Amino acid sequence: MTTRRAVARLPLVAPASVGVAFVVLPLLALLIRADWAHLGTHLSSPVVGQSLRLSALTTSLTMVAVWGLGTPLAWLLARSEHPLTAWGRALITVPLVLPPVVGGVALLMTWGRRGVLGGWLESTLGVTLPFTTAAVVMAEIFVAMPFYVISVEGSMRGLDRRFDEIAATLGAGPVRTFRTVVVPMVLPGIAAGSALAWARALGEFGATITFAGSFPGRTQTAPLGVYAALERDPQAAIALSLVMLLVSVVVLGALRSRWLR
Amino acid sequence: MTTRRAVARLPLVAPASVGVAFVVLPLLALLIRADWAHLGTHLSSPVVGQSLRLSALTTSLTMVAVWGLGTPLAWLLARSEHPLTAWGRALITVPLVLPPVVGGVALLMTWGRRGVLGGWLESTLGVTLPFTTAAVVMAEIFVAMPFYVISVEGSMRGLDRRFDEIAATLGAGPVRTFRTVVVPMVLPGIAAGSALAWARALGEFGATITFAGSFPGRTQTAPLGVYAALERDPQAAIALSLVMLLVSVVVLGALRSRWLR
Amino acid sequence: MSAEVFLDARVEVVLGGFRADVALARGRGVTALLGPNGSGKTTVLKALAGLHTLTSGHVRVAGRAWAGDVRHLPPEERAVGMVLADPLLFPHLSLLDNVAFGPRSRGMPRASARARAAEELGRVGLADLAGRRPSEVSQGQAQRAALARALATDPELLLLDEPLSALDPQTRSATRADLAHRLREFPGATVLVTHDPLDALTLADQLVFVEDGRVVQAGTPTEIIARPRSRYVAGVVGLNLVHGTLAPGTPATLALPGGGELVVAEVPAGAGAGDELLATINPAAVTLYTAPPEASARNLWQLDVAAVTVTGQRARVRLHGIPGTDLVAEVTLGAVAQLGVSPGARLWAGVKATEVAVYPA
Amino acid sequence: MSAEVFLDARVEVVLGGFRADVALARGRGVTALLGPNGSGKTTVLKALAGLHTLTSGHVRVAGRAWAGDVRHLPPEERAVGMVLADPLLFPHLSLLDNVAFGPRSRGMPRASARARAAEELGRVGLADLAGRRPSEVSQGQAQRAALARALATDPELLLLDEPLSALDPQTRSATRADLAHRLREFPGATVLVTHDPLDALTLADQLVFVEDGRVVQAGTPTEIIARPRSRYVAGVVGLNLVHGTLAPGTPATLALPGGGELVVAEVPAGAGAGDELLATINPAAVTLYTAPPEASARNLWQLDVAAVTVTGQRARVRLHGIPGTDLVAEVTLGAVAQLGVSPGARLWAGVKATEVAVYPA
Amino acid sequence: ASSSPGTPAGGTSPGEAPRTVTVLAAASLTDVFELIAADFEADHPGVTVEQSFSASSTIVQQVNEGAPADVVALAGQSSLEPLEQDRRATEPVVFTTNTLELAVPADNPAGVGGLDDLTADGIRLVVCQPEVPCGAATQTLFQQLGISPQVASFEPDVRATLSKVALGEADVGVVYRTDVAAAGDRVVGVQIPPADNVVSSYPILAVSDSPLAQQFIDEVMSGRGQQHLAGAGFVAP
Ligand SMILES: Nc1ncnc2c1ncn2[C@@H]1O[C@H](COP(=O)(O)OP(=O)(O)OP(=O)(O)O)[C@@H](O)[C@H]1O
Ligand SMILES: Nc1ncnc2c1ncn2[C@@H]1O[C@H](COP(=O)(O)OP(=O)(O)OP(=O)(O)O)[C@@H](O)[C@H]1O
Ligand SMILES: [Mg+2]
Ligand SMILES: [Mg+2]
Repeated sequence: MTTRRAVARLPLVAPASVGVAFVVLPLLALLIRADWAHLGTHLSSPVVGQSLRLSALTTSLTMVAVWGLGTPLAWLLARSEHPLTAWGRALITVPLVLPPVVGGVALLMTWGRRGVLGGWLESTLGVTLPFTTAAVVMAEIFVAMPFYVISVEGSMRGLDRRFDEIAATLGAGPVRTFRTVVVPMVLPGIAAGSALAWARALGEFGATITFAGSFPGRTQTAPLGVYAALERDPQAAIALSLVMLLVSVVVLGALRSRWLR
Repeated sequence: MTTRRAVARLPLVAPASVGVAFVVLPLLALLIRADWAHLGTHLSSPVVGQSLRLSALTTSLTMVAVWGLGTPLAWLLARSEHPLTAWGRALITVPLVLPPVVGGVALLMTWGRRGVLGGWLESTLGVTLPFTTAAVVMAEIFVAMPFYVISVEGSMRGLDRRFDEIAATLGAGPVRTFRTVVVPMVLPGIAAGSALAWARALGEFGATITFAGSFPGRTQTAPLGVYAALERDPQAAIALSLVMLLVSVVVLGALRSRWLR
Repeated sequence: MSAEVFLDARVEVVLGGFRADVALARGRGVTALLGPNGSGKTTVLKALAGLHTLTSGHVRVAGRAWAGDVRHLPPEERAVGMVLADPLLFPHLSLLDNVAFGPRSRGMPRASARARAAEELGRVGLADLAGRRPSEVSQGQAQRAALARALATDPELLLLDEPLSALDPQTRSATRADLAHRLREFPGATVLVTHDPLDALTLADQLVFVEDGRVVQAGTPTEIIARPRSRYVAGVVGLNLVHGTLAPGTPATLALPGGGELVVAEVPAGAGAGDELLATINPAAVTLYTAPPEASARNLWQLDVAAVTVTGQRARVRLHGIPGTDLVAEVTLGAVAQLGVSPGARLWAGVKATEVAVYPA
Repeated sequence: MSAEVFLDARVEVVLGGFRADVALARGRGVTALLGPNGSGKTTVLKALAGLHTLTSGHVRVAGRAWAGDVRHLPPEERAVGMVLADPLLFPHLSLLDNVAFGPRSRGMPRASARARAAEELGRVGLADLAGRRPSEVSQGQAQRAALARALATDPELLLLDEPLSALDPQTRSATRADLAHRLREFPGATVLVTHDPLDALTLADQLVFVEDGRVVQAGTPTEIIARPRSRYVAGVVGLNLVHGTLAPGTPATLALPGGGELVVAEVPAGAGAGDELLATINPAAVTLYTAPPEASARNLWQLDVAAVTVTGQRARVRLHGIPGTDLVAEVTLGAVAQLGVSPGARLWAGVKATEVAVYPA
Repeated sequence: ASSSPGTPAGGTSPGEAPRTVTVLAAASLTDVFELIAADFEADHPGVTVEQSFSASSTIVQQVNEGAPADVVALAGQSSLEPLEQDRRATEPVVFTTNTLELAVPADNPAGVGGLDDLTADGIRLVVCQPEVPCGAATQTLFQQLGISPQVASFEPDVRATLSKVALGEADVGVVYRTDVAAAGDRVVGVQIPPADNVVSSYPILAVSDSPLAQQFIDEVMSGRGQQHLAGAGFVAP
């Protein structure tokens, strides 16, 4: 009977297996072709440590900003009944499509010294953003925040409105309600959105190299390091990628098992 | 009273506004700096039409593959109670983090002439994948499918199991149930996942350039066209990006209003 | 329960196509708000809480204006407590922190808020479960915690929206006792929305019936049981209600609007032919027969069974066929079997004239 | 309804810590399956449908083996139809296509499947609504469509899991009539899970009571009404049940396990002292007093009110205090007010010996 | 050439003596400029050279948008054109030149031996896209030779071109001589006769008024700098 059952499921299992294989085979190939013998050497190069540290730093700062800005934004989008909300939502989605390099150019046009805001920033505050670690973080926020907002807004829309109302009758204003009721209640959604956004920020390349350049230790994140190494020392690039994969599987796996259903 | 209310909401509205501004300002800067006077000239260049057509073709093929492979995969992941399922899910997430260029390298290592499978493909079937339009589609599938699977699996897990059971008692086997019950019932989730995946495929650059190269009309998609144009004629690149943005806002907007809540 | 007006409100709210306009002027104590589905009960409660903005009207509680022509205090600035059918405890907080949420939000330091919360939980008999998460307690316990939470802010106005309706019958009964006990100690005004006559009769000093956004009858439970003024109100207190015009001549007869008639034993003093009257018939006084009987019942109709419901060994049979009204009869389970009472069956129903109570419309 | 065995099953299923082991051997016709929450009714139904795999046992329907030692037909290969409390109509299909889903899945061409579906919809009175989406019909209509869908595949075994429980009382009654009507025409065997005694009494030929995964009593409705054998069964038919040992001497008295006693008027022929007996008391035969009365009731207890529920003008009062059992009394609403019946009150309850029916345990 | 993360770039703030010099250089200069920067830092105690290597066009875009840089070194004269006049603090000077070379995989499976093989059947040729300097030079080469070989892909930069060859996907690629040298044993170079070859000039200029900018340019032009360049395969102008 079991075999009959298996045959009946084949039209589902076959394409699903192809799908898995399609994604997993290249990862396996990376593993197979990795220069395991010299992995230690590759990873001990200062560039590797430096760029991984910088990636850890910038993606952490990015997540702080994404949480701080994106969570209230998602909440307002989720609860707004204004007809313009749909537009706001569409605008937030756009950076998903923009080629990252163009995103970097757009950031330069905004925050560069001659940019729409950058000139004013420099003349009044004396701050120049391009080529700084701050620029890396900005580029990562720009590409990662849409993933977060779209995903978190979805969970927030699922939150029963009556919880907000009850909190209000108990004396909690909008901010207190947001902080003590909404955020704790949608934590799983926030975790899922954070995973997507963090993954996107960690892999970010195009906007960063354009807006922030590739200065080792200051703006050369792991993907930029991978790119730089790819020419001279592809095995080091692959080793660095494997470390990124490992880190992200661990981080995502931990998140998933703790938060995601 | 309204002003008091507004003040009370400020700690939410302020960061949300910063968040929106952060994403929208660079888009505005692109619009402001665009060379509107010569937009027609920029867009009439054959490269623009060619690369947009190729992007339309490849992302369409990508979506067909993503639907065909990703939907059964999402369903099996959603209903599986096997302990390995969590691992499968984590593996599927990994390409989100891989720098796209490394993804391209991994694809070359798998499907390239010297790749794990590519060598065998070439010697037995005489098929070489790199530098072909097929390679573009494969690269896009590789980066886009995870978004689709993760998103659709979420909606499928929300589907009441009793619908499957009722369908079974009515005589529908697993495949028929999937086709006639599951897929129609999670269409909104499929639409949301498709939007994310399509956007990701449309913006895809790094894996494509690495795995498929850049040949006008064959593998030079819109983002590759943008990148090429950026070298010599940034205004043409921006014009092309604006067209991509417009197309995607229209496509996503149409999807959103039809399908997304 | 003092007699001075403590809650003085007239709330007019427009929601899409629906419009509620309800006035309440009450002292301290419990007011039950009853009405069919969609009649606007929840709307009124939300307006009192500040969750809907008034189109016109006012809300004054304990002499303080909460809402009026230019004023609309947001809910968090009103001394209000609210409990809905769902407990809606915050799932990420322990019962203690749920109850402490209100005091904390109103600025009490953490330690005092928790002490206060522990005290409130004790009052509803949940002292032992203070550390539990909402998912770890039963529904009845959760609802008691929700009540404690609403009361922990010392509200002046307590709003209860069908607080017992989501509980299963046994839990409901126990929770009703706790609620009654706790309400007796509560010094403010309570507005209790309910569908359950027992809640209304056992918990409230005053009943207000709304239909389609308007008050249709208000009074003490005793007044209402004796003289329901609408079909819905009669249904709540378990009686059949008939509206008719006193016909001339004897025996005293009510002409029913649909064309039938109802013979009654006595009419209110001073009623004359042509007066509009209301009449109630206890369902237990309706006798069912399979064939027209030779009996003393002065009123006899041939009717269709529309529906049957059973509680214990007793069935309530809804009958169709008197123009303009349905008649409910209460019979034993034995009779159901013996008479073949099932939807669609055709039966004779008799009511003695002496069993009809008549009063002015 | 032929007498030959049409459905022959013994299903043993283990789910986590729960184990059901239920045998059914029935001809065509309707079997009602009753039992408390969590007793395993749904588990048995799913096992019959093939949605749970048997740990041991077998399922044979119309002489065909559906499940046994080596065989486990998947649900889609069993001639089965299932209706749950939720209609679970496929929301993306019209009622017609919902009903045609089964025939289509079993290979019928589209046109014939739709013709068949239209016919089934007609039989449950929904011919007019065939083109509507499930969201556009009422719950009662949806449930009738679900029934039509289950029957459109000509199942040999129809499984109904509380098919009326999610409907509001009025709709339930109307839908029960449709169900009764449709079941009368259905040639196969039906297993109906229900909590509602009226469903069981009006729809089923045979009642099977399960508790904790085991059959505790089975028989025709008449047998069961007369002699319930467990507290749960007695509750379903609305009676108080007492388990006791016949004491020696007169008047005939049952010694109750908790230490009390119950005087009865007569005992079953042949019963002797020390025999285990069951006794039922109709709740309407229990009289309540605020003070011990000078009355003919041979049984008198002082008890606490645990819960009160009201239907129409009648209240059911659950009383605590006879060791080992609760007593339910049925009184009028007037009596509730007059006696001050509310949870926590202490009252006297009397039962005449002649009102106690006794039979062997 | 590094500093702690977060240090703002720029040596242009007036008043105090600049401590850093920010150099944006074409990717093909990566190895050489790191050596030159080390020399420069050794000679200027307390001064840090910040370097970012990317595509010449990206560099120009960054400088045009006001990114804080001091020195710019590009591959190919044509890369300079989009650099706005008011960004230029000094006139560009050509500090070195580069020539093209054919790169083939280490095992040279197609047996490429010279320019003639580029037009052979079944040869998979990758070149840089015409928009970038090495691509422009390649096009000039083909024009001079009067050939139009089948190209499999126009890569966005030398790096991508080279990696196609290194991974064996392409049989041959046209890249700079210096890139073949930098790639080590992963690829083998096939010389192009000097007569046929195309010479690309590398311009360098200051884009800020920092005194260190000119000093760094001087270092590049110095004998020591030119020696490093020559060591990597570059040819003095
Ligand atoms: N936000 C809204 N927009 C438009 N109409 C609404 C809204 N909320 C409620 N209504 C309508 O107002 C009417 C009154 O609703 P309300 O919830 O107050 O009734 P209710 O008396 O509480 O009924 P129930 O007994 O079912 O709880 C209904 O017709 C409802 O459809
Ligand atoms: N998948 C499962 N895994 C473990 N235990 C289960 C599972 N499904 C049901 N149970 C347990 O089996 C027992 C019987 O459940 P079942 O649903 O059959 O009861 P039921 O008689 O239908 O109850 P109800 O009247 O509430 O519908 C319950 O204790 C339940 O918790
Ligand atoms: Mg309501
Ligand atoms: Mg069940």
